[in-house]
Order: sequence, then C-alpha cells, then structure tokens
Amino acid sequence: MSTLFVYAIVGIGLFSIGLYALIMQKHLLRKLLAINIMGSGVFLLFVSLSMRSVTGVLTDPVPSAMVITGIVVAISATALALGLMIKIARKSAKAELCNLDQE
Amino acid sequence: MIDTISILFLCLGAIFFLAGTVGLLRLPDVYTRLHALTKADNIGVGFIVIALCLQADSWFVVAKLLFIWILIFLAGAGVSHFIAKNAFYNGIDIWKR
Amino acid sequence: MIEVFLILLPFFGGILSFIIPKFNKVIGLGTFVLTLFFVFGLGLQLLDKGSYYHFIGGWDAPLGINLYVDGLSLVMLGLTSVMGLSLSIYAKKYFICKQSLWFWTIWLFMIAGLNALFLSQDIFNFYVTLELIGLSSVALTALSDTKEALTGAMRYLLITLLGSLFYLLGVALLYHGFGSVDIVILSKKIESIPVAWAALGLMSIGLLLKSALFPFHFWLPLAHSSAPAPISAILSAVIIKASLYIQLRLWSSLFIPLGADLYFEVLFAFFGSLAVIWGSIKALVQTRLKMLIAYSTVAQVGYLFIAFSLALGGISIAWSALVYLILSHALAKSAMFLVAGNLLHFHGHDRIIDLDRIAQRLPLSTTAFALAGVSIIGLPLSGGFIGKWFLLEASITKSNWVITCTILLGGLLATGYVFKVLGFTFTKTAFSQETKNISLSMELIPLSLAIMAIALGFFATPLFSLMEIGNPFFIIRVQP
Amino acid sequence: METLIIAELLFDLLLSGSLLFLAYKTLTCKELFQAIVFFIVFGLLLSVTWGRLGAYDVAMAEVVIGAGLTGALLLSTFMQLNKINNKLDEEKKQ
Amino acid sequence: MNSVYIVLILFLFFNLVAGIWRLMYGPTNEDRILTSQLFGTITVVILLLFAQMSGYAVLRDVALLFASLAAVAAIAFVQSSAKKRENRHSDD
Amino acid sequence: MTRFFVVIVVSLLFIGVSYAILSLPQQAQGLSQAVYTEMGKSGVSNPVTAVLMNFRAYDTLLEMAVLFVALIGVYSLSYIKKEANLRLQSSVLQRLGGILVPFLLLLSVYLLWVGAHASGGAFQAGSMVSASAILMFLSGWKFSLFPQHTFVRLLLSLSLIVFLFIAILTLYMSKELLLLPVKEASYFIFILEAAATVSIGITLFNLFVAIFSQQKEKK
Amino acid sequence: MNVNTYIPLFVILSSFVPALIIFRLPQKRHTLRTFLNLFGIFMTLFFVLWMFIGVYHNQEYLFRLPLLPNLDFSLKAGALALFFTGLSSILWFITTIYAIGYLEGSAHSSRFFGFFSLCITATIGVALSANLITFLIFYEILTLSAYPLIIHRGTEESRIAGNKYLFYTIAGGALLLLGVVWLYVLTETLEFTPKGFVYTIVQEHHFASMMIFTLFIAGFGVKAALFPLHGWLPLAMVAPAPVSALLHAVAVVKAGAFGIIRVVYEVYGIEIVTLLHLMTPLAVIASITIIYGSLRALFQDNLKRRLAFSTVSQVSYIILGVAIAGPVAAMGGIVHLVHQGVMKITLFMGAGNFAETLGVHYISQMNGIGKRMPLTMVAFSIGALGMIGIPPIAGFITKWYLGFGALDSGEEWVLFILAGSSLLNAAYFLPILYRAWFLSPPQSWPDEQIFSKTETKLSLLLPPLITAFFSLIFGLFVATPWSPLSWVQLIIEREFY
Repeated sequence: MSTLFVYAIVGIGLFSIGLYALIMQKHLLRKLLAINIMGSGVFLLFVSLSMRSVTGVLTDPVPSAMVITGIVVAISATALALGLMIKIARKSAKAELCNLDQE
Repeated sequence: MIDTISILFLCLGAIFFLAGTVGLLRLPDVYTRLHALTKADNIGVGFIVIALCLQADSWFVVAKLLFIWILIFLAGAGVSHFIAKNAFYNGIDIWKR
Repeated sequence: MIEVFLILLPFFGGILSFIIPKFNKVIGLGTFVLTLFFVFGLGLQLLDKGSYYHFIGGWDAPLGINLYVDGLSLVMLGLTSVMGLSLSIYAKKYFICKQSLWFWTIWLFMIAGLNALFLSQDIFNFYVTLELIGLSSVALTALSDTKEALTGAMRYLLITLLGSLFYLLGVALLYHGFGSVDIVILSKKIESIPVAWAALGLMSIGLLLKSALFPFHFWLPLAHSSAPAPISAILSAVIIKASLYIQLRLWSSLFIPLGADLYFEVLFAFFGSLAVIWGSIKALVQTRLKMLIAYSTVAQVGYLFIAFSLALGGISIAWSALVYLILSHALAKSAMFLVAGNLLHFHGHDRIIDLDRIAQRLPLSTTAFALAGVSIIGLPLSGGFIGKWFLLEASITKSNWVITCTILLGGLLATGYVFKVLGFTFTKTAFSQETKNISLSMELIPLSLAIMAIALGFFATPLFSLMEIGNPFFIIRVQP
Repeated sequence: METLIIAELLFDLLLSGSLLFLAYKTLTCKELFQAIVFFIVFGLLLSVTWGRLGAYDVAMAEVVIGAGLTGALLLSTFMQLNKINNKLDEEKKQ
Repeated sequence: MNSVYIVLILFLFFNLVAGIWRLMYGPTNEDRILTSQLFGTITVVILLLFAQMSGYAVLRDVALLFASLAAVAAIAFVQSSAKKRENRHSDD
Repeated sequence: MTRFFVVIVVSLLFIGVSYAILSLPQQAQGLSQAVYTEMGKSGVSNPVTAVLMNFRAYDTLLEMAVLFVALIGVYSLSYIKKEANLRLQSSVLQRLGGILVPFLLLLSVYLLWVGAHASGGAFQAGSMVSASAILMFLSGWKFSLFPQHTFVRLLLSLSLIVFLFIAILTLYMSKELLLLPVKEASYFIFILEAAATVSIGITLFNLFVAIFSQQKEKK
Repeated sequence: MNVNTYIPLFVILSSFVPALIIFRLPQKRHTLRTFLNLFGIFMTLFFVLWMFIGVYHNQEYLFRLPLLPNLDFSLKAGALALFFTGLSSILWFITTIYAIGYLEGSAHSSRFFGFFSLCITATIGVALSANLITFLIFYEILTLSAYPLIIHRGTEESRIAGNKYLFYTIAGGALLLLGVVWLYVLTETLEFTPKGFVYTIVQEHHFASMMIFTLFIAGFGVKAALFPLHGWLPLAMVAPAPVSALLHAVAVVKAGAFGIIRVVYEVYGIEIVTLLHLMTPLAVIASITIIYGSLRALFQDNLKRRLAFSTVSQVSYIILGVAIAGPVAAMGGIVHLVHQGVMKITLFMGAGNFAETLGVHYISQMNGIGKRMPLTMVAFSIGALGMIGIPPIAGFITKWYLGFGALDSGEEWVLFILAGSSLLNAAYFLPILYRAWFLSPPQSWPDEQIFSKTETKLSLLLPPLITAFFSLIFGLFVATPWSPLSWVQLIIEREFY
C-alpha cells in the first residue's frame, strides 16, 4: 500500500466529516464550509489516486485539470451561496434555513 | 562547507520561528503577539531564505527567493500595522502589568 | 454539426443579452426560435443518418469529449427547446423590469447547459453541465426575492452542490478504476469490482438527491413553489429530468452490465412507490396552489422511478413509459405552474380555497389547468395516459401487483388534488378580492402547453419510432 | 535513507492528520469567525498537500483561490452578517 | 541535506500545530487573523524547503504566489471589521 | 438521535468507499500515457494546460459559463453599489497596495505566459488579477470595473466570446468543434488563455465586490 | 377508403366541433349558440340516420387510427352501437331544447352548453367505440365533461357533490383501466368481437379472467350505479334539471350499463361468463340494487332525490336482463336502455318544470299540482306509470320480456324481484300522482312564475310531452319494424346468439 493511499483516505474522511456537518450544523455559513470541505476531499481523492503509477514519473494530468475545473465551479458556487446567504440573513434575521414547510 | 553554513542558517531560522510560536502562545495581548509574529515573519524567513539561497542552482532562483522574502516582509509589516490599528479601534485594551 | 449549435447558440444569446441589456427580450426570444429550428434540423438529420458521435476538438474518446446524438437525446432536446421557447414568451410578460435585467442571460445559459447535458457522453462533462444548470436554476429561483424563495433557493443550492459532489466522487472512482470518463469506453471496461459498486452507489445517491426521489425530496417543494412561475415550470419540467437522464444513460450502459439492476430494481420501486403515495397525500393537504403542484412533482418523480425500476427489471416497454412520462409530465406540470403564476398575479395569493370563480374569470387558465391535470392524473386521452398505460402494462407483465396498485392509487390521489383545485375555481368566496389584468399571452402559453400534453396522447407511434433511433437502451436488448 | 522515508511518512501522516483536524474544527468549533480562520488555514495546508502530491497546477489554483479570494469572501460575508445582526438588534431595542 | 530539510519541515509543522491553540482560544478575532498570518509564512517556508528538497522548482512559484497574496485576506478582514466610524482619524 | 443516525450513515459511507479505494489495483488506470503521446499535437508542453485548453477545452468553456452564471446570479441578488464602504483609510495601506498591485499584475502575466510549458495558466493568472483588483479596491483606490459600463461587460464575457469565436472558426475550418490546428494551436491557446485571464480576473473581483458591499435595496 | 370509413368520425366531430366553438362564445350570443347547438344535433342525427339505414343493409362503418403500437383508436357502427347512439342523440336533441329553455339567460351558458355537447360527444364515442381502449377513452372523457355540469351552480353543495361524483367515477375508471391493461397483457387484443375473445385465455388464466371481469363490473358498476357503488348519483341531483336528465337518462348511467353489455357479450361472451360462474352473482347484485334503490326511493321527500334512487333501481334492470343470460331477457334488458331513458327523462323534466315554474322541490309541496300544470303532470304521470310497468307504456315491455326471459332460462326467482320492484315502484310513484291530481292546491306556490299562454315556458313544456309521447309509442307499437324492440332483436340475432 502506497502512502499516497493515505491522502485518498483523508479525502474520504474530509468528505464524511463535511457530510456530517452539512446535515447537523444549522448555520448556513457552516453548511457552506462543509460543502467546500467535502469538495476538497473529493479533489484530494481525485488527485492522490492518480499518483499510483509506480512506473515512470509521469503524473496523470487529466485529474489535475478536472480538479482545477472543479475548483472554479466550487468558488463560483461559494460566491453565489454567500450572496444568497446575506440576502437571507437580511430577510429572515438569521442565516439559517428556517423551516417554512409547516405554514 | 556551504552545507554547514546553510544548516546553521536554517537552525537560526528555526529558532526564530520557535520564538515566534512561543511568543504567539505565551504573550498576553494582541499587540505583543503581533511583535512575536513579525520576528518569525521577517527574521525567521530571512535566515531560511539565505540558507536556501546558498543551496540554489541559479541566480534566478536566488532572486525569486529574495523576492519572496521581501513580499513576506511587506505583508507582515503591513498586516501587523492594520491589525494593531483595527484592534485599537475596536477597543481592545492594551495589556498592563 | 447541427448539435453543436444547440449549445453555442444559447451561450451566444446569453452573452449578447448581457452586453446589450436593452434588447435582451428580443435576443432571448430570437435565440429560442433559432434553437427550435436547429432541433428540428437535427431531427431531420437524425432520421436521415441515424445516431452519430461528434468528437470535440477532433480528439476521440479517452482523451477528448464526445457528443452523442440519438433518439433519446433528440427527444429531450426537443422538449427543452419547446419548453424554452414557450416559457420565454411567458416570461417576457411575467418579469418586471428589474428582474428581467439579468433573467435572460441566466436563462439562456441554463438552456445551453441543458442542451449540453443531453448531448454529452462523458461523465465528467455531465458534472460540469449539472453545475451550470444547478447554479443558474438557483439564481433564477432566487429572482422572486421573497423570504421563501431565498430559503428555497439556498436549500436547493446546498442540495444540488451536495448531489454534484457525490456524483463527482463517483466519477473519480470510475476514472481511477477504469481509466476513462467516456461512457462507451467505460461500458467496455467496467467489471464488478468494489470501486464500480461504490461509484454506482455514490453517483446514484447524488443524482437521486438532484432528482428528488422520495427520501431526498425535502428540498423540492419550497424551491419549486416559491420560484417565479416560469422558473418553477422549467425546474419541474426539465431540470429534475436532467439528472434522471444521466441516471438513464449510466444505467443503460454502465450499471446494468454490472448486474446491479437486481438490487436497485427493488429499491427504486420501493422508494418510487413511497414517493407517489407520500407526495400525493402531501399535495392533497396543501392549502397553497403552488405548494400543491410542487408536491405533485414529488409524486410524479415517484412514477418515473417506478418506470425506471420496471425497466431495470428487463421490461423494455418500461423505457418507453419512462420517456413518455417524462415528456407528458414536463408539459403538464409546466402548464400547471404557469397557471398558478397567473392566479398569483391575478389575485395576489394562491390559497386554494380563496380562488374566486376563476373558472369564469380566467377560463383559459382554468382550462389549461384542467387539461394539464388530466394528463397528470393519466386520464385518457393524454400523454400521461399513454405513459401510465405502458407502466401498467409493464407492471402487470411483471405481475408486480404492489406497483400496479400504487400506480392506480396515485392516479386517484392525483384526481383528488387536481379536482380539489378545480372545484374551488367554480365557487365564489365570501369576500371580494382585488384583481389584476393578465395579458393574453400569459394565458395562452399554459393552455398551449397543456394542449400539447394532451396531444402527446395522439402521437405515441411516431414518437416511439423517433425515440428508437440509435437504440438508446441498447443494453437491454442485448440481454436475454 | 530509511530515516528519510520514515520522516516522509511522518510528514504525510502529520499533514493528513492536521487536515482532518482542521476540517473537523472548521465544522464544529463554536464561533463562526474561528471556523472561517480554520478554513483559511485548511486551505493553506491543502495547497501544501497538492504540492506534496505533485499536482502543482492545482496547488497554484488552490493558493490563489484560498489565500486571495475565499478568505476575503468569507471574511467579508461574516462581517456583513454581523452588521445585519447589529442593525436588527438596534431595531429591536428601538 | 535532505534529511535536514525534512526535519526542519517537520519542526515547522509542529510550530504550526502548536499555533492552532491560539486559533482555538485566541480571545479576539484579531488574534486569529494574526495567527493565520503566521501560518501563511510557515507554509511558504515549508513549500520552499520542499521545493529545495524534492527538486520541483514549480513549488517555488507556488510559494511566491502565496507570499504575494498573504496580505489580501487580512486586509479584507480589517476593511470590514472596524466598528466605529467616529473614532477613525487619519493616521500618520 | 439524529446525530447517532447520521454518524452511523457517514461512517458506513466512509468505510465503504475506503474499502473500495483500498481494493484498487496498485497500477494506475489513468490517461497519462494517452496525454503524453498526444502532447506534441496540443501546441503546449504543460500537460495540464494541454488537457484544459485543448483535449478537454469544451469542459473549460462550460466552466467559464458556470463562473459567469455565478456572477450574474450574485448580481441578480443584490443591489450593486459603485463605491466601497471601507472602514479603514490609511496611507500605509495605499502604499502597500501601490507596491503589491503592480507586482501581482506582473506575476499574473508571468503565470499566463508560463502556463504553456510549466504550471500556471489562465485560471491562476486570472485569480491573481482579481486579487490585485481586490487589493486596489480595498486600499481605497477609485476605479471602475463594474458592469454598468458596456466595456466592462464586454471584458467580463470576453473569455466566452473568444471561446465561441474560436469554436465557430474551428467549426468552419474542420467541422469539428474546437479542433485547433496543430501548427497554430499554441496561438489559439494563448489567445484563449489571455481572454480567460482577463474575464476570470474581473469576474472574481466583481463577485467579491458584490458580496463585500451588498446592501439593502433602496426603495 | 370511401366516405363510409369516416362517418363514425363525422358523427363525433359534429357534436365536438360545435362544443369547442361554443366554449369561446361570449355570454351574449345566445342566438348563435342555439344555432350551433341545433346545427350540431341535426348533423349528428343526419349521420346517425344514414348509418342506421346502412347498418340495416349490412353496411360496415369502421374508422381506425393508430394510437399505440398494436393498438388502434377505432370506431365502428354496429347495430348495438347505433342503438345507443340513436338513443343518446335523439334524447340529446330533446334535452338541449329543454336546457335552452331552462338555462338560457342565466350565467355561463356557453360553458354549460359546451360541456353538454362534449358529454354527448363522449357518449356517442362510447357507443361507437370498437375496442376497449377507445371505449375507455370516451368513457373517461364522459366522466370529466359531466363534472363541470354537476358543479355548474358553483355552490358549496354542488362542489361537494361534484367531488363525490368524481371520486366514485375516477376510482371506477381506475379499476377499469387496470382490467383493460390486464386483459391486454394477457390477450394482446382489445377489439370487441361478437361472442367475445377471452376464450383464448380462459383455460390458462382462469383466475385472472375472473378478476378482470370483476374489475370490469366494478368499474362500470360505478357509473351504472350498482349497489354499493351508487353513492354519487343521489347527490348529483343538485345539478340543474337538464343535467340530471343527462346523467340519468342519456349519458352517464347509460354508459355504465352499456359498458356491462359490451363486456358481457363482446369481450367475454355469454358462454365464458357462465363458465366462470359469474352470471349469477351479477344477477344477484342487479337484483339487490333494484330492491335497494326502490326501498331508498320510498323514503325520500325531495322529488329529484326520489327519482335518483329510482334510477339506481331501474338501470339495474338492464344489467339484470344481461345477467339472466338468455336472448329474451337480453332483449328486455337492452331495450330498457331506451325505455328507461325516455321515461326517466320525462320524469326529470317534469320535476325540473315544477322547480323552475313553481319552486316546488319536495313531494310534500306537490298537492294539487296537476291542476296548476296539467300538461306537465300528464307527461310526468305517463312516465311514472311506465316505471311501475303499467301496460301499454314502454316500461311494461321491459318487465314482460325480463320475466319471460327469466322463465326461459329457468331463473324463476327473478320474477319475485320484478314483482317486488313493481310493487315498490308503485308505492313510491302512486302517492305522488295521488297528491298531484286529487288533493287541492295550496294558496300559493313557493316561487311561482306566470306565463300568459301556457302553464310554463313552451321550450320547457314541449320536451317532456314529446318524451312521454315516445314512451307511449314505444309501448304501443312495439311490434313495428322501427320500434326499439325490433332493432334490439336485430342486434341479438346478428351479434349475440
């Protein structure tokens, strides 16, 4: 087992922690951070597994490129979410998802 | 010979970083901690950069390293200034014995 | 070559309407007309030549990205462009000045994303298009600017991101397990190793989150009900289906050969049935019209997954049922949402019991709602009926009586909630209400959508022959 | 050589451990501000990780985004939220 | 030489981990920001040492980017967190 | 109770996926071989850039669209104020900005240029541009990069426009979308990257400003 | 491809197209609306007559349109189909005239007449459909287009009635759908064929065939108001009188009964149903319904409600006739489609006239009403006596043939049912007649409208008189070649036995 698997496992760990927090935490900023951390976990897994090749030093560039795409997407989503969050805080006095179903 | 000197510098840098960290942990208020931070930022990085410069293959690398040092220097100084000012405006008291 | 324009044109229109906001309506509508035209051309080409690939950048699959056009993607593209055009005409009147400033750009980008998704053949590309669609629909949902809409949009955003992440994790595993992100190559390489199963689970969870199957439906009602009417319409009509479409592609080429269908068949059927029952019951007890329609979507998603489960069970007619249900639900549900938008505009509220003689005062809207309701319930002769017919046929062939009963019960409950609304459109409320005028096009668009949903019932045979081009469900046929 | 490998392994473990720890702290610590700073630091370590994994392009992207933009965005959002809360408190008092 | 680098990297890393204490318990937000500043510096140094150790020159570019952007987050913090307008007076 | 349940689910997920990963073969299945054999035709020598800008340029196009949509989404949410609501005005800050900003811009040009053969590229360069713009903005400099001006809107959508332009061009030349001719590929890629840098920079900056100075709409 | 192929379609379109136009007419254009209505009716009648002659001379009228793979939308004018078509189109004509008198001038008449025409379209479609899926389609259209008529008044009461109606009928429709799909899965055909097509599978899927039959009966039984599925019918009487006439006599209830006829004769075939031992239960249910409906009718004071329960009872004669499984009884049952139609429509129009002219809704208010409105009351009396089965009115013919048929098939117990129901009919109709003719009228009527020349509006007066006349004629000239009974004989000979 290569040490690089450690990072892959850490990636899944980050994903799991993020998922846990996303479900359990109330505050939106916290949820957003959770999403970001989950994303980082996925990216970590993506890249670290591409380092498995023993022969040759050629690292696989495709996952890197995909992760860069993913990072751009993540930052876009984060920005949109932050904007939305501020607006929600302004309307409902707290940056949480209040339960509007039961009205 | 060069290796020894750079190890020496590296150790010096490490000591300053240690000092910075210890200061960060042990000093009593924001203002004094800022002081500790700048030690690590400026001198610690400085020593390590010097050590790495000695090991560098080309002048380009040396220039880059020095550049990094200057940048950290600037950022450290500026940020410390702003944080201190901010802390002062926000009414954080100065520690008195 | 034509298929590329379906992606480029909306992008181009979106950018143009961003740079020249003065003419954004003209640009938007023009783009949609052109897109529809191109879809038509694509259909002709497809009938002529059969399904084909487009190698983007000239790089073939493992390295580059392939587009793939077959009957299924053509049908979905057609749906998207028809919905796009009609909702645009509606939105032109619906949005007030400030909202429409940014609306058109996001809207066109969303359509571009949808078109790109329906053409794609590459699982990572699916991810990017999903994100494009997700972010733009969140932005559009938030356009209504009420507390509910913002909360709904936020919830939707979080869920869509979460779903995408699950999906991306699956993509990562598949890539590292089999060294490609192209569906065709993957389908050749895939074998039953733990990574494939993990990817299957993760991708399914992610996509189910996005398509709001029963236990994951919690975000849907608020987002769909509080968005502006045309956005609610497209969300329920196409966006939900986009992730289902990916599921369809993935299963039909990757996961069924894996032998995964045996377990998931039961799972999908179970949750689909629960969704039908739960969604319908929740819809029945709603007091607000848009909320009712949104819960109806939850129920209809259940039908789609029941069809999906039957299709996994090896009944080929269920694939047709699935696509037919997708189409008819899209048209009918969007008509319903638009009518709800009209009522909201007309009365300033959408409480069902206070609909004051709508049947007399807005007969066209009421007709549209009734016709759409007919299709949703699955009464003959409508698109929904054909879908339901196939579904029943499949479930009886399979002798799966639980599913059969669920389908029938769902139809009854659907009757309940549709006619709950329709009943109140005839009655008079005790207090008088102020009303606003509604422009004719805002009434005609839902009506024509509803009529299309009905008319779908008459064109089953040609549509099926169209859908069969390229044999999108090819794996099923190969298997004995 | 042996020690080097052990040291590298130690480094890997330390790095991954602190990544996990920081993520955990980010998501569970009490104060929001704290969480944001933890997240920024998490970004720092993540870019070191990219460097360690040889994905230099990703490392650069992460550095640029993490240090330059995400931190700034999150902090200004935090302050916005604070401001809104303060304003609401004042309104309540009046 | 490499072993020296890696030991130094580990040492710096321990510094960083120790600093987390301040992040957790630092009484004021300013404390936290300044700690993160220190962390940034440490990261830069780690990257530099790593570049030297493994021979990947690109990491030096990464460090350069890091160093040049170190101030942005802190400035953003400062620009949005000062509370009272009245107290502000032009400095210098 | 919920917590317990969630913990169980999350740990099951963790264990399952970890098991799947650990059971992966040691040998990578990736595409590196394919990429390196085709590198010569891509026009650049940095494999990641080759993937991003040539092999999977279509993904990049869509990614630009995502960024763009996010920006417009944020606009549609907020009332855009033209001036920064800065709390601190200090000559030190202005001086620091004065030193850093040109340097950052220089660095971004460097990144853009180096992207063809070493790590770096449009996105990194664009982020540097945005960082320098943010620094300028936060230092209290008066400059206008907001979408009220048609010119800025053009800059914001520049990358997409160039992308679409090249897409149409290649479609006209070779009937395949974004098929960059081998000889001129490097120029095409450079143009694409330059445009993307400008757009990404201004977009990210505008995202920051929109969130930094979002405020209540005046009625 | 000659014109004959399209005639079934033309019949449907000739009422459908006017309906669509009427929907969009503004409230004021009542002349145009009336013209369109009548134009549609005459076109329909013309085509129907054409087909009657054609069918009499063994001409075939079949229209096909591919609907699904292997399934067509097909319309075919056979003898049975035309029988029902003729009934509904003629009664439609009469009801429309009545409805014009009853509702023209009140609000939303465009909507009303639109859906009214749509109802007829659907009924004619039900009659002409040549396979089960077409049948199902029109059946459900009928269900839906009757709904707005029932809640036409827009009151809370009518809304509830409408919802109840819909709940019953859609549930029935769902059962029906299940049955049809199931049958299709097993037999892969749905075409109506003389003597049925289920025999191909009955060996292999014995239980399934039984279940499907049960589903069919339950599905149609809802509309045909078989006990215990009749609950919607008495409630639906809140609708305006023409609608009640439509529901009870022309379209809805009849469609259910017609469906049962189709299923028994042309899907299963008598032999198969008998083989499956399903005839006797069906007959028993029909008998229970007959007695139950009559008993309930006995205790109603609201006139329309009493008539509604009477319908529950009377429609089951048709089913009973079918279920006895003999040609003679079948004649009695099928001919009752027409007989019950003309008699019940007379009764409802009469009741509508009382309500519209005098504001009388309850039987207890009807004292001496025969003196105030003699002509209407004469018509009403003919209808009522026919229902009881007094010769020579049409109702008698039905009962005669039913009884005779029962004896023929050796099911003597049916006679007791017939006798009992006749007694009960008499028990709930005769008191009304007694009150109306022999008691003295009250000082004033609840809500009286005075018309100078006749006792009520001419367009309200004529239709019941005509239908009453019909019910007499059908009874008196039963042996002529153009009487309904002769035609039924033709059906039975050609298609069933």
